[in-house]
Amino acid sequence: MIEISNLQKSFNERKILKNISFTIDDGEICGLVGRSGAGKSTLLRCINGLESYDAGSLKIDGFEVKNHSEKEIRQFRKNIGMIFQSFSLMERKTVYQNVALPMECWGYGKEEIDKRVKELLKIVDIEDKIHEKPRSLSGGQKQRVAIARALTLHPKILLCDEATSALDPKTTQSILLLLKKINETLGIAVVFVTHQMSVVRQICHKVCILENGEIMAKGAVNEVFMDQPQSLRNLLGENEEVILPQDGVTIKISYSGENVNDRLLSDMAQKIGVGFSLVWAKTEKYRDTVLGFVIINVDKNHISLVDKYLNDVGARWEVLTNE
Amino acid sequence: MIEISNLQKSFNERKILKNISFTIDDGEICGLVGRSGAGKSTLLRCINGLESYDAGSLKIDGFEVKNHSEKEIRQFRKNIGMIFQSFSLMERKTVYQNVALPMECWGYGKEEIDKRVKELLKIVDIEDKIHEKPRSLSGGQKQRVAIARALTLHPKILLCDEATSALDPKTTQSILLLLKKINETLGIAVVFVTHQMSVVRQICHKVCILENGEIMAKGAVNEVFMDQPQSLRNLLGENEEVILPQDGVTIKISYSGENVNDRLLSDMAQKIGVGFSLVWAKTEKYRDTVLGFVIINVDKNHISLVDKYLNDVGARWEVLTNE
Amino acid sequence: SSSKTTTSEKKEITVAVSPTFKDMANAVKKEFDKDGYVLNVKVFDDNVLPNVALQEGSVDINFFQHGIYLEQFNKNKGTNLAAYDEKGVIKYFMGIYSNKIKSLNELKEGDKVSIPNDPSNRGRALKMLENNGLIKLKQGAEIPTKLDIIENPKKLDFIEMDVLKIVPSINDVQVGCVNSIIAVQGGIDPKSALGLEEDKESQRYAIVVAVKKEQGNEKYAERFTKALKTDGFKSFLAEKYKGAIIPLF
Amino acid sequence: MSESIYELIHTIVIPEFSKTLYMVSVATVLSAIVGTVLAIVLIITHKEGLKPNNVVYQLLNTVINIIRSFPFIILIVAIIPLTRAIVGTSIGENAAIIPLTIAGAPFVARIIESSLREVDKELIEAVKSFGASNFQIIFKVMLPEAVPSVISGITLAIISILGSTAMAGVVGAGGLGAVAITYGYANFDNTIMYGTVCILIILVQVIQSLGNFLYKALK
Amino acid sequence: MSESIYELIHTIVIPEFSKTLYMVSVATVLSAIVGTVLAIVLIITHKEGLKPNNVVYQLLNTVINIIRSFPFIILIVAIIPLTRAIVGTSIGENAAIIPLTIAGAPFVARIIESSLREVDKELIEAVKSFGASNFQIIFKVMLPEAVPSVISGITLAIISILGSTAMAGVVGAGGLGAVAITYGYANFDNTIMYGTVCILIILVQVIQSLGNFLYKALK
Ligand SMILES: Nc1ncnc2c1ncn2[C@@H]1O[C@H](COP(=O)(O)OP(=O)(O)OP(=O)(O)O)[C@@H](O)[C@H]1O
Ligand SMILES: Nc1ncnc2c1ncn2[C@@H]1O[C@H](COP(=O)(O)OP(=O)(O)OP(=O)(O)O)[C@@H](O)[C@H]1O
Ligand SMILES: [Mg+2]
Ligand SMILES: [Mg+2]
Repeated sequence: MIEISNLQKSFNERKILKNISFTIDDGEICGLVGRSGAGKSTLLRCINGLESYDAGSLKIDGFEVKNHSEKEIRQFRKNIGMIFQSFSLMERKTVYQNVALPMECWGYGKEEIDKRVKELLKIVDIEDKIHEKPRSLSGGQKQRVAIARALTLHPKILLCDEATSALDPKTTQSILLLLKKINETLGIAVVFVTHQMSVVRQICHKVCILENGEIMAKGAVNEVFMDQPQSLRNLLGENEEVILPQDGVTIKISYSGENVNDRLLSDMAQKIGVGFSLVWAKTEKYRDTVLGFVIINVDKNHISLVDKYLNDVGARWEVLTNE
Repeated sequence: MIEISNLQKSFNERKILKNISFTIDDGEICGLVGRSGAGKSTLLRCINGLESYDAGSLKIDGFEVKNHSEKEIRQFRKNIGMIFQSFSLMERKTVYQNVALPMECWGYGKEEIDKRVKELLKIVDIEDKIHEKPRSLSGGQKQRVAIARALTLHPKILLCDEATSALDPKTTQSILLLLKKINETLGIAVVFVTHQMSVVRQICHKVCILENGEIMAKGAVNEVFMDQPQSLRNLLGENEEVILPQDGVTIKISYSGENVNDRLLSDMAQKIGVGFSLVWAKTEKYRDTVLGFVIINVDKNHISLVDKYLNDVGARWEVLTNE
Repeated sequence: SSSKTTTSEKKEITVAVSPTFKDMANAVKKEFDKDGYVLNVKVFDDNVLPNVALQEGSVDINFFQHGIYLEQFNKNKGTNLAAYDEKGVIKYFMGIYSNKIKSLNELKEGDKVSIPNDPSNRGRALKMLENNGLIKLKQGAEIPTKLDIIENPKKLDFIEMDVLKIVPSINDVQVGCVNSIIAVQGGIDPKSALGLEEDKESQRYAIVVAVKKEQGNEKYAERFTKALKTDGFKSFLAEKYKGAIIPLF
Repeated sequence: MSESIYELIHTIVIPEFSKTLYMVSVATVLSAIVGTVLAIVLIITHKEGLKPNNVVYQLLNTVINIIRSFPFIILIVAIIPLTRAIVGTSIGENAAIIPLTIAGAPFVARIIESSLREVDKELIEAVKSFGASNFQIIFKVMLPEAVPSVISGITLAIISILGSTAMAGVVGAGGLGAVAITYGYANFDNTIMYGTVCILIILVQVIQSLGNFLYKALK
Repeated sequence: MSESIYELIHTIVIPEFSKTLYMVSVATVLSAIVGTVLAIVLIITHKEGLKPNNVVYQLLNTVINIIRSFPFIILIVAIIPLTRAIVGTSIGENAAIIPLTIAGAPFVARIIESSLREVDKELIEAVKSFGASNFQIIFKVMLPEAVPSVISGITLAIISILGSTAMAGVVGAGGLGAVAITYGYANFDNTIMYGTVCILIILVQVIQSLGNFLYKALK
């Protein structure tokens, strides 16, 4: 469990983290998103004590990171895996040696290391480069090595700093599935910094949005994405601006997992006899639910009928207007 | 114009690029996608002559990259901007100096440099870090500096190697808009290596899919995405596996820009009286069109009616089955 | 301080010396520096370059070598240097010293003997060892080296080293061969030698003032020699070198 | 000779100290210039360099090694004709600067070569990608990036040159090191010997601190 | 002296060559060990190091500078008591190894220190992040990453030590450099002087090639 309260951190008098407070339980995957320079990497580095903090408290399983001896910190770091934004591999060692390093440092036996390293390299699908040096790896291959390295010691907490940014969708997919599996079977906590919202939706239980060093929103992923707080909109921008038709009335109907299979649309056409055209639609799968919306266009004179119908069936809907 | 034909390249006897052939016209933005290690970065490096090639031809505006004097190559590179996957900034220079470097190398005047650098730093929104060194920048900030540096010399061709991978959605958005604007107003050609399909959809005219050093698919973006060739599916994986309902028949109807506003669904409900439930829906905006699909579920005994109706209106559809 | 082509008369004279002789040169400076003359003492930490400097005209005279070395140098380097006064002005002697034994008879087989590694001191040391019956040298070696030893009955182990290092490392050998100047400067009483060089040998190695031939510098050499050959200098030697240096005037 | 410490300081230490400073600074500047040029040529012509040329590389490499093989005193003697051609004499401070430079330059060259070799390959490629010339790559990128390690290398070189000036005493160049040897060591005078060494220690400490300060400022 | 080249080679060159090899190799190994330890302590205790300790750092820094300030010949004399305490005598090859090591170690220390300082900070953090101890960070990460520049630094050091043996030879340790000086230079015998220098050149070339080879193999 990671408990952060009122954490503060400055670089050269400039406050980078301001009053950060949140908690991540064991077995939870928490997405940490925010604009470039918001302080995500810095926060992550505070969590495993690579960066000190000026004020506030940061406890891992009740262990206050700041005030401990070096030896305790080492032991504590053993349980925290971190995947760095810049990979940080040893240039002069092979892929195998890079991944083996943490286990060597903790004095595991040769055979045990060999087994674990090969297993991990297989999982991240980079077995064929096992004896290459980082210099001759592609960006994504380096990132996979870094991922493997972070997992060697079976960490209880995993800190991922844009761990899939250099990976293609399919590889990303398999890494996420891997993390999800580890999370579910071993109950490890994961903090996942990322700019890919699809990643957040797919594996995170909850999400924190960081803006200029402050947490502006936090909560269960589907709730935050449904609520679309200002901070989220600031982050996403007007991602896919829908061009609304000039004529008629445009209506956005949201649905979530429970009612997605309802015959809402066909019922509307059949029961109240209102025709509609589909303007836009989107369904998104979350870790364990499905959310989505459709945007339809109906004739102006049908609007009151539609209004009554949608309210009667209890749908979540709104009328969209240009600007 | 970039003309590549039968390009081949090996590292230590291993073929990395095999028979690559494609053309990018002036004013075109070409997405280059493929799995990690497919050879995208290598291809990009061949284009501006950082990497030699073993066989085949690579011409930029009729200029065969391979056989030219160093001086010609320099002149030629002046017109090619490149954004590197690993940023590659000078550690000992400030942001300003890093961005100014290309212009200094080409002997521009101090004032001209100052104007251009400040303009670019403003565009990539990193003015406040102008006198910082890379060491104290976040990942995304470094990437933005690299983007600014690649644009200083007003290149005619821009090679981007995962140029937005470390950026949040909104910043990505603004960078893409910038590139689009440059592309449209100055007619520069862009080769954009990326793993973010949304980026490809948003700014690319065409796309090449690289698989193990071979081009497996190429063409206009919307066509490739509609056709979903095997190589694209290999790349995307089963991104969002739809859980199909057990009962009834599940049908996927694709639509494109032209027919998205048609009242296909409500007509179906009203004219042939078939009710349906919505399983999944997705609309995606491309550079200049909108594509999408809906997946609906109808009762088994209605299938022949639906079949006839959809064929009559000329819809693009298919029946989905589990597995 | 170039001596070539002087129109007005030159009054500033440079003498090249090695470290051993610099104090002596400085001691006569007062005597030399009269009538507007000035003596510059240039110290060379070496025995070759003072002659090179004299030959190339960078100095006017030098004062550090004996006639035999000068001859040898001329022969090997093709220089045309000459002693101003071939008899020399001072001499000193080579001796065998020890902190461990009282007599040369105590020398045992395989004992270590340190000898200087510069040619003239080495040659003198070897000749002295021959003279004291410890070794036998090849006939006719003007300046002998270790290679000229033909008999070494006690199988003495000769260690060549910088003449200056012989005194500090005297405890690491059975006996050391060193000249009286170095010995006295290093704190060894020159008269405590267990064996000495023949006096006529010492005489052969008298120190001379050297000039380059036919440059008209003899007058400076003469002036310098005159400054040396004074009673004041004699008492300076007696006080400072405690009998290690014997004036030849 | 140690009768009057005051006189000693006045007549020996101060002038010899300034001679040392003079020799070390001129020789350092010259060595740094020559050494840097050599290092750059080595880096450029190296097999993986900007303009590979094995003949030039091997030649230079060998010449540098040959010079570095000479015991310093023999180097001094061996290059007397050169020294005389340049400064007109083979003795004195100015004459000492020539062998000091010739011995120092290859040292500096090796140090800068090894610093330049460590500059990130990818960075060099990035700079190539916008058409920088080899000259610019060296002077605007590699050297500035390597500056801290170049500085600590040059600090090392200055101290080595200072060490060599002690030997420059053989050409009558004087200087503190020579005083320590000729007045101290050769005269068995410990006061002078350790006294001058103390001054050298202070000098080295100053050079090192300056080097560290620059290193920090530029890192 | 040059009457019989054969005899000369047999009685002087070969034994002196092996003396040189012996002195250089032992002194190099010792300097490398001592120098590496010193460098590590410097790096660890440095203000931005793994375990900052300004007292230790400054102390060590000063001691290194003091040693580096001694003209080599004076160093030899100054540490005679130490040399005698360690090897029982102040003359001969074994005795020369002590000053050679004492002069070589600070040189190696500075070179390794500067190589270690260049190791990527982010990499060190990554290694810290999985709980490596300071010892492991140094030996498993910093040193291996810095190995190529350490090797070219040690090559530099070996050649410097070889240069110093020439001087050590003058004070009684023998070796090729001493032969070049005492039998060649001081005896006006150019054959011996340049002959032995040629052997030294070959030796340096071999050392350098070995260094380059290792550098390439490990880069
Ligand atoms: N060592 C440092 N010295 C000074 N400022 C720093 C330092 N490290 C980071 N910063 C500043 O702190 C802020 C937060 O940096 P951080 O790396 O945490 O951002 P981030 O949220 O990870 O951004 P990105 O998504 O771009 O990686 C940035 O403005 C950055 O410039
Ligand atoms: N210098 C090199 N030596 C040997 N092999 C190399 C070298 N550079 C790249 N490769 C190999 O070539 C292949 C293609 O590399 P490249 O960097 O082009 O991939 P990529 O498509 O850019 O991948 P990513 O998306 O992960 O960046 C990889 O398998 C890589 O290991
Ligand atoms: Mg970051
Ligand atoms: Mg790549």
